[in-house]
Amino acid sequence: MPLLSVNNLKTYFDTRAGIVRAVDGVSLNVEKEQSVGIVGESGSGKSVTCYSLLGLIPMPPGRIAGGTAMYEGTDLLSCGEKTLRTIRGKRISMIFQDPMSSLNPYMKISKQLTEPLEIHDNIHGKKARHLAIEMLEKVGIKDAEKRIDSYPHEFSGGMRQRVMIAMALITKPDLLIADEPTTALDVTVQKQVLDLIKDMQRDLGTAVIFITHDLGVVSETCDEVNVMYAGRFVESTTTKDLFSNPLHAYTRALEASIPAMHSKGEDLHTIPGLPPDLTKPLHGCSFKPRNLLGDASLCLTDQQPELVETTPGHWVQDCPGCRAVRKSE
Amino acid sequence: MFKVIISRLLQGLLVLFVLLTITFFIVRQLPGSPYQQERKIPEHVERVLREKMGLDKPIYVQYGNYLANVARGDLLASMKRENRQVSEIIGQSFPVSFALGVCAMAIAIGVGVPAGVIAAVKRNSWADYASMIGALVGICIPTFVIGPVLAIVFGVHLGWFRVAGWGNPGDLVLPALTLALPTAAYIARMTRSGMLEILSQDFIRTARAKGIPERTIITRHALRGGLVPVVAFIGPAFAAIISGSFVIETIFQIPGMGQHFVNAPGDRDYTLLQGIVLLYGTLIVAANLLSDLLNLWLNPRARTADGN
Amino acid sequence: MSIAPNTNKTTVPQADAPSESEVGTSLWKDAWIRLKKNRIAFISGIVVLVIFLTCFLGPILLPGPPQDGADATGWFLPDPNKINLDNRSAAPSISHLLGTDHLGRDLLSRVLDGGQISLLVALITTAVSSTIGVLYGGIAGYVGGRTNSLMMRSVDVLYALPFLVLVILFSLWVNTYTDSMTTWLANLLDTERQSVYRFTSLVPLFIAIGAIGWLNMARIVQAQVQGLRKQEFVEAARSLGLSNSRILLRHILPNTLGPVIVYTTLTVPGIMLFEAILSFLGLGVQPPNSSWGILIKEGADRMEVNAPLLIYPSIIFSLTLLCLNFLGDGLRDALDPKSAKD
Amino acid sequence: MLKLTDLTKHFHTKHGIVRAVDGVSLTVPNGKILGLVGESGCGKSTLSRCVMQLLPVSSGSIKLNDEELTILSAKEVRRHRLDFQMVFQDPYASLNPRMTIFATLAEAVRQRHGKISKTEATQRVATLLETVGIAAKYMQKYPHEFSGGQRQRIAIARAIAPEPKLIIADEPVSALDVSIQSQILNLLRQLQRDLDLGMIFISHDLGVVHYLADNIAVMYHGKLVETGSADDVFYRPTNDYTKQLLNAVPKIARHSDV
Repeated sequence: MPLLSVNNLKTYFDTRAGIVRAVDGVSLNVEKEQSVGIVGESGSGKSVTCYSLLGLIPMPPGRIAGGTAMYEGTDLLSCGEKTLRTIRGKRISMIFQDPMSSLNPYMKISKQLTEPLEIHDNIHGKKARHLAIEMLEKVGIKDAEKRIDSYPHEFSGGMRQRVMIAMALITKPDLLIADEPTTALDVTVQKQVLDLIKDMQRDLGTAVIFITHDLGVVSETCDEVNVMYAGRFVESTTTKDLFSNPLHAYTRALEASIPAMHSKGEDLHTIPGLPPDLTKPLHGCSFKPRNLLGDASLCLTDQQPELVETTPGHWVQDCPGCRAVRKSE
Repeated sequence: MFKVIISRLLQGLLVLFVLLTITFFIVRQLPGSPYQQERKIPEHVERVLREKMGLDKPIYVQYGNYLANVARGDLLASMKRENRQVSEIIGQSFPVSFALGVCAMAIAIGVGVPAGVIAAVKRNSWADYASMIGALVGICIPTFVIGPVLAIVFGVHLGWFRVAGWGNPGDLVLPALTLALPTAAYIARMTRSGMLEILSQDFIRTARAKGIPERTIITRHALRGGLVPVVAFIGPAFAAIISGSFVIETIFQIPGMGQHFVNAPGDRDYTLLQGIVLLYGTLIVAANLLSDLLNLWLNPRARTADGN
Repeated sequence: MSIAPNTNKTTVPQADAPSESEVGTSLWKDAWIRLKKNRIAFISGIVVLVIFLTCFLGPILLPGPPQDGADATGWFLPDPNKINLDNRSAAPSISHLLGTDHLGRDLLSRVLDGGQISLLVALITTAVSSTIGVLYGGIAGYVGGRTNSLMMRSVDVLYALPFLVLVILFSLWVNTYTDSMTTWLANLLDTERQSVYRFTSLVPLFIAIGAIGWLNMARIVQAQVQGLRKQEFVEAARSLGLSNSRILLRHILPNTLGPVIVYTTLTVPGIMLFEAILSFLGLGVQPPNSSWGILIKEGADRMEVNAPLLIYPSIIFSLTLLCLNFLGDGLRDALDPKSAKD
Repeated sequence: MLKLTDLTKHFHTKHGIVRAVDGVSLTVPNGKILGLVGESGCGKSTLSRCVMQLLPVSSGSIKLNDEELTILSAKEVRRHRLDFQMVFQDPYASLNPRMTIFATLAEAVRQRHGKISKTEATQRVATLLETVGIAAKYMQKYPHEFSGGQRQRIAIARAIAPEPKLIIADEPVSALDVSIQSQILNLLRQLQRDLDLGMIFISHDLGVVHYLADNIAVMYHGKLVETGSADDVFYRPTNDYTKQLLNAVPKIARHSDV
């Protein structure tokens, strides 16, 4: 049985311009100790998906329009704030993109670190502090005993993200949701943080959901990947498969537009146009107008393509136009 | 930290010096003198008086003498009220104004901060609208309207308090309430926008993701940051309340500083006026310092920014 | 021009159309659309305009009856200062829509007359202080460095002075020159002293409040300009070798205008309140001029005998202030760059 | 050709002297792209602003086609700035929100060509917009009506408007999504070729730099630690820091390139 099983999640936002279907029917399984990636461009709905699971969507304007998310027999989407609070930060933790703004600048690190212990595990005082210092050392902060009484602004960006990770993992959760954890960091620091998450995952047996726009990050960290476009998954498979055998035109286009995958002087592939306006209901394939690597003329226009399993474990949206491969001249 | 306090104190001294200088020269630019009022004093008497007060000397000498006296802590004698020291006059009336100000400030904070917090937390609810409309009304109706109205309703019609006078604690209620209202309104608005700003920050989302109950998030994570702008306002507001209380003192006939302040410029009572200005200046400097210290205490980033 | 036409085989990848229409919507237009949608702010704006027009145009469009108007009926506004001891504290009637005061003066005329002064003082002083503040803050922010810190430190020092005290002293001081100015102006315009005095007597107030009221504006503009100076589009303008004055006028000041407008709108009610307090204390507007502050004071003195004397001026005064605040809040929401961004 | 010799820029701060740029020597031949790599705070932005003459240098020389720029008078500096133009990182901050696209671009054109008639300006702006792939009919629109990628195109149009000899692109794609990134990179490469521009391309992403640049310079703590041809630096790094940077580039990039 999967650790977390999301089925047909729909999250809508009621805005002045109309209903924004930010997440529109997303299903996802996370096994114990597995790391799953969600890749997509900004506005594709990848963060909203994860925020919905933990009830972090501001409501209104947001609302869960449908679906279930089963975690150990509890539906996270309907269980209510009180139950959710016992799961958030205890069984499922989250780290965020910008470690500067995600830590409370008015509180000492020590207080922020021990807070989850106090709330969820009823551990207070010296014992909590001791555990916090231990955790800081684990995430590679030297002089943890001294530095624990610092404020967030006294740390560098990479160190702050380490503190965030320590805070998220201090209750030994089953699942860690990492929302673009390295986007705000320098490349060398990014590498260190990704390695740290991998190490911690191995040590603690935590499953991880990785949200990122960077296929490179996915290739380094995830077992399975879901490619998200316009609020839906267009392709889900193992990381290896995604790079060796990408089926959907969007996935192929993303890979083809990475500079490092081209030799010098060669034109990069570009995806024309912009993602669809999510306030307008979509009829048919959402990628049709931007599809250059498939055959746009074959894209569905009357119904939204469903995900189908082509080979065991490799799911792709069943749109003939997006699955077609344009012959290069 | 210590360094910050020292530098603020030095700056405060500079402010007081500038203030005293401006006042000293402006006051002496005003037409007339302490002795040329309704009742004409014989010329030779005036000359004697002037000599006694040192007004016959060149203005820069007067200025130097006055500064020297102030530095010794002597505010000299009133020019208008014979045989009364300025410090004595202030010493009698200032505690009254101060008590009124402290009460008003306590009410303003006690009403304004909770109202602002509730409005921010329950954004767009009826509680939000009610407190914000209340705040706007508080800002827009002048105290000299609210004062008399309160006096009529609670004093005349209900008979709960005396309409005017000073002596027992009950006399403090209506004036303090009147004085507090606009400040409470400002504080409520500031608290609301400060809290809204903080509640939209990423670290609040982090706190929610940690499973912290909403009430704890507000009290422990948001309030501190949300109050930073309010704290910056409280110092100057306190000074403004005290130096602005003479309107209320006039309405409720309270024997505070107000009467002297209103009369001294007309009387050309140079020393008294200077003394009052100096007192208000000191008050403002002290209040600003208090604000700074509170801010340092609340805001760790300010601490390191200034501290090293 | 030297940019070669695209003879290359590779075609430029085309960007998509931003939106259907070809004419752009400037941020100002955007803000205006948003302001119109904000019903409270929009109505407040209209109310302010109506009050303003009534105060200034009412007495012109509806002049009083020629002479001996005591018995005249119909729509007109009597002279606000015409004392009629036979008609003291009258109840509202056709000829005195809001009744009369203890000296038999028409209350409506007095409210409108007082409104002229109150609004005039508020507008002129706001204009004076805003101009000083924008210039001072703009220069400090743009020049930067030591000049900036020196200029802003002196603002800090001035800020710590007791505002009310200084305004009072200052206006007393300037007052001493009012007489000579009145005479000079009256000679120049060849009119009666009395009619000139109506305005010259306000000058001390304008200068006093205006001279000290610019501090906040200077701070706001300085912070804005300093922030903008580091923006990439200003660096781009510098890269083009534009002159400093052009960068300031074309690139920086237009971007500070939003906060300036908002703050100006919110300053007007503050100054009106201040003027009222001064007048209440007998230190502001001097008789025979009247202002809302003076009317309210007169009303407060007599409120147990003749409540309307307090109620009407208070209502219109508070309504004006309330609407100006609503308008300012609405402008803030409409012009806020955060919400304007995408 | 741009030649920097021993360029140094120090800042005096409360905590002492910060050597933001510390003895950097570089050449950028005409029509070539130099990739400048380093982490945030390594001094690459300061370096670019020194070259742009936006910051005065502490010591060293900047020569453009054998003309020494550091000794010019303020007036001459302003004229010479036109020879360098810059494309910035944040497409949301780099365009004046109160000016139409036409006003922004016409200003840039007029800086080079003096007072030209409105029709001529319109003509030139239209050509510029088409060069960067934006339909000329949108020139009366404001920046906030365009997407991030489109704004970056407009910013590029502004940069080429005064017909510069050298363009400094300071992380021009790091704020953009992958699919938009490739559009901008293609556009930059093509313009550089068509207009025979010199270019300094600043980025923290070695993968991108390697793809685009002819030569790569690696900067660390204000100093250049390695320079060389793009392939040399990318495949045969000698410096430890360069190796560390390379190691941090995600693997797909690395193995798929072989």
